[in-house]
This record gives sequence, structure tokens and C-alpha cells, in this order.
Amino acid sequence: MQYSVKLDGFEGPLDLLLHLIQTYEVDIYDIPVAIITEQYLHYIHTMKELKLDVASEYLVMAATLLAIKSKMLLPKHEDDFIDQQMELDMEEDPREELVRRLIEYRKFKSAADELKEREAARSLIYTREPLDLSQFEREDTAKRVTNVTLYDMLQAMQKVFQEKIIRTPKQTTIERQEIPIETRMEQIKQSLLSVGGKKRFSDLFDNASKEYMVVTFLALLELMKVKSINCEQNDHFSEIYITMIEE
Amino acid sequence: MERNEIKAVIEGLLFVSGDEGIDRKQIAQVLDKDSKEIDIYIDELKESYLSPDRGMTIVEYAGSLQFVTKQEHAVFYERLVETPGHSTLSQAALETLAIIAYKQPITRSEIEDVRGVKTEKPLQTLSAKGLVKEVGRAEGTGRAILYGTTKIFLDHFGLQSIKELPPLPENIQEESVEQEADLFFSKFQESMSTEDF
Amino acid sequence: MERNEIKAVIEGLLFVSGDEGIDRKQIAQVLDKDSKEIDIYIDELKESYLSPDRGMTIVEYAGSLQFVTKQEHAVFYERLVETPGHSTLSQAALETLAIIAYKQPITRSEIEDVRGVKTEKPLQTLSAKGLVKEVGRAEGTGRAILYGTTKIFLDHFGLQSIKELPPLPENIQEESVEQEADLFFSKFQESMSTEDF
Repeated sequence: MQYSVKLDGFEGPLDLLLHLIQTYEVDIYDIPVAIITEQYLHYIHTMKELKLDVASEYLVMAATLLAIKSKMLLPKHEDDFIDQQMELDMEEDPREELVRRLIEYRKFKSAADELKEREAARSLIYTREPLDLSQFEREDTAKRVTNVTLYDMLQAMQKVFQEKIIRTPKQTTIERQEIPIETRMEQIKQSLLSVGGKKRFSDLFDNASKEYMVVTFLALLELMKVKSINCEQNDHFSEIYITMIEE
Repeated sequence: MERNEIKAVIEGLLFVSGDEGIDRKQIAQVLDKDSKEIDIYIDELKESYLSPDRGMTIVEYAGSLQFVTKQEHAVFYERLVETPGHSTLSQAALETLAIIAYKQPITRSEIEDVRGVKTEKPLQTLSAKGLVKEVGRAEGTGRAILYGTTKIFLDHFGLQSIKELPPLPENIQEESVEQEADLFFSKFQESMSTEDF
Repeated sequence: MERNEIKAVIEGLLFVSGDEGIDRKQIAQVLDKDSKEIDIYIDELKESYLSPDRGMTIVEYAGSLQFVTKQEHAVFYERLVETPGHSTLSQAALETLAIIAYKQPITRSEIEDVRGVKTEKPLQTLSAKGLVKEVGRAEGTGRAILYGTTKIFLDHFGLQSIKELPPLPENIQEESVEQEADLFFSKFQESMSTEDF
């Protein structure tokens, strides 16, 4: 089994299950619970390995899957009862509730896709704010502010901040591109070479900026992927050593 | 007043109203005319703006008419206006919104039942953006907040009313249909593969 | 691009530019065309808007073009302002008022920093309605005017004092943090996306 995982931002256990069902091209009405459970647990395990926060919902689902799996493994009765039993099985398929939830969730997932498309189309359309019509107000109306409530004002404030946030990340993005991962990968290789090919993991994080730390971490992952470096750790939480792999 | 002048005034009213839009009823009031008569003029004006000569078009979101630019010209306005009117929503927010849109009024825990995950944050985002709001309280203990969509929701997705949402697919079969099509296609190709140019 | 389509885009550009207007040079830039060619189209468009069929007209001040309403229709806009559905404060004015209410005393340029757009007009409107007033001068060069809310403001919103304003929702602050986290996660995904089952 290849030890890699697609880290799509799953929207929860149901989303992950749908992904697995699709990946293994299995029938949603007749889920091979054993395989799917194994794959599901594999995902959870990998997420934990990567120290990603595994929300409790994922664990609850894991327990549910295991429970279904064990129910399905219960021995069947002999064929005298086969007709009766089949009926019972139909009624009591332990997967039934899960299938119902998956199908219900899938409906709304596709509705969300539809909304997303509409949103994209709508974002291609521009308008502008209403014109200031105060020049058309008569003296007495000019002094009157009728239909504006505190709630309207609060909403206006939220809108202002949201738009400010939308404006701001642009600067962040440029800043973030200052250290491309490739550059940092090269830097790490050079710094490893300069000390004989081995360095402490923590020594690579010599700059406290979040940006620098993230890029360094990603650069390390990349280097591992292309098999330029090795990472070793003797015990949990002990220091990790990075070693260069001879080319 | 001449027919053309009335239409000119409607055009001007749409222009000054911008993205706030203006109701058919309001237009009739301002012009002091019968609604039915005004509807005819509005529709003629709408029609005339469909021509490729025009830069705007008239849409009706949430019951109010407004001028918007044409989709096919988006690239030019992008160059001028830095950010479009609204940012796009995350997947979590879209799913939550879809559930609310189709099942409103609905409580948070009902939404969480469908999604299988906590939904506090997406709900907060949606409320802050004014796309959903509290529409009442559920009966029974706890009296949980019931959520529903807003006018801003309709505008955000370019909908005239909530009824314009496409029906929920009862049984999604696209996948199996697709697979069947693929199977058909590969068999088809198989049978053709011997024949070649 | 066809002549008619170019004119349509110019019309759309004038529409989205609203009160701020747009320069001939800018229009040529956005369309990536020669100024002289664009000038011809602009003049044709101006000409066509002189017709009584039109609700707006194009004016040019100091090289900046904008759509404005027609004088002869003023009476209808006066009525529009009077109709019940019409909001008496524009979105721009409301936003400006909100910023002043929560952050007073504040200078115009500070307000503009938050909104990201010019705020001269909304400030004028708010002063004319007596909702805000000058409450002092900022220290330092320029000694910019500091704005604050008035008693009329409190009366209108039924507040005893400015301290009674509802607290700003927390998510206004939170969201910027959330975005950084997302940025991190998307980079992470980028680097992992090549791996799959």
C-alpha cells in the first residue's frame, strides 16, 4: 500500500466517504463495508500522522463503520430460513441509515455546486452603488432620516470590514511570493552541504516569520518527496535530523 | 407624456438606483401611471437592452429591477474595478447555504445532521455576509434559532426568487449514467478499432 | 471587436464608473485601442444620448466623462426620493456613518482608509442631515477636521448615548486570521496535490 494521501479539504466524514465510494467505483446502495472502512481508517490514520487536527466527527464515523462491518460479519442462518432471512436482511441492512445519509448529503453537495456556478456567473456582472440623490431632496426631507435602523448601520460596518479584508490579502500574496519554495529548497540543500550533510530540523527554522516557517516546512516536504533528504527521529517528540541523500 | 419619454424616465430611474434596484411598483408610483402600462414599457426597455449595442442589461433580482453590465464584457470591467462586488464562498459555506436555501426554516443542528460536521463557522460567515438570517425560533425545548435566506442571497446568486432555485435532484444518477455512457463508448470504440483510416 | 461592441463597452464603463467618472484615456487603455479611434466612438455615444428617448446624458468635466440624469426629469427623482421604498441614506453614507459612530473622533482620510474610496460626498450628505459634525481638529500638520456623531444621530437611533451602540460582531476581527490559515492550507494542498491513490 502506497503511503500517500490526497489531502483534499474534505467537508467532513460524509464527504470523505463519498470520495472513497467514487474512487473505488462502488455502488452506493451496496457498499462493500470492509474495503471502504479500511480505506477510511487509512485516511484518518494519515491525517493523524500529518498532525492534522482530526475532528471528532471523523472518529464517530469510524466507529459507526466498524460497527456496521461487525454486524455484517455476523453468521447467516441456514437455508431453511432463507426466505424469511432475506426479508429480515432487507429490513435490517445495517448500512441502510448510512446510505440514506450519504444520499441526502450528496443531494446538497450537488446543490452547492450549482450555487457555486451561479455565483461565478454572477461575479462576472458589475453594477455600482445608487447615485446620491440628496440634490433632489426638498428642505424638509433633507433633514429626515426615516427608514435606517441600527441594524442597517451594523450591517454597513460589516460590509466595510469585509471589503477591507478582500482588499488586504493582495499585499499578503505578493509578500508570500518573496520566498518561493524552490528557492528555500535550494537554501536548505546548501545549508546541509555546508555542515557535512546533516542538520537538526529545528535549526532550519531560524526565522520566526510565519511565512518563512511555512515555506521551510513545505520545502522540506518537497525535498522528501523528490528523495533529496531523509528525516530521522528516534523517539516521539525528540529532535528530527535532516540528512542529505547522496545523488 | 409620450411613450418614449416614459421609457426614458424608467431608464433614468434604473440608472440612479444602481445595485439597490427599484421595484416595478415604485416606478409606477413615481410616474403616476397604471402598473400594467408601466410593465409594458419596462419589458420593452428590457428587450431593447438585449441588443449587442448596449453595455448594460436589465435584470430582476429579488423582485427589484437593476442595470448590470453584460457577462461577456467582464474582462474590461475587471481591469477597471479592482474587486468584484463580492468574494466567493468556501465549500463549507456553500453546502450550508444550499441546505438552508432548500430546507428553510431550519435549525443549526438539522443542518449539521445533513452535513455530518459542525457548522458554526460557516453559519457565522453567512450571517455576517447577510446571506442568511434568523427567521424565527423552533418550538420545543431550547427554542433553537431557525435560519432562512435573505434578499442579499437572491442577489448574490442572481435569483429573482427562491422558487427559481433548480429542483433538488431526487436521485443523483449522473455518475452511473456517465459510467454507462463510458462503457458504451469504450465498447463502441472496441468495435470500431479494427476499422481505421 | 466590432464598432458596436466597443461602444457598448464604453457605455458599460460609464455606467460602472458612476459619480466618479472615467477619463477618455482610461477608456482607451481598458479597450486597448488608439485614443483617436475611441474619441470617435465616445462622441457618437454622447450624440446618441442627446435623444429624448434616453434617461441619462453624458457630460464631460475636465476630460472626465460621466452619466448624469437629465434636468427635465428632475421632478421624477424628487418623487423617487419621497417614495416609501426609497432609502434615505445611500449605502456609501450609511457606511461612512457607521465608521464615524464606532471610531469617532475620526478624520476623513482615516474613513477613506477603511472604506478604500473617496468619502467627500457621503460626508456632505451626513452633515446636511445633521447626523455628523466637526468635533475638533487632529494634531499635526494639516490639522484635519475630526468628525463625530450628533444628538440628532442619537435621537434617530433611539440611543441615550454613544455607549449604547451594539458591540461589533467578533467575526469582523476573526476573519483575517481565518484567511491566513486558509492560505497556509491551500499552499499545503498545492504541494501535495500531485500525490493520489
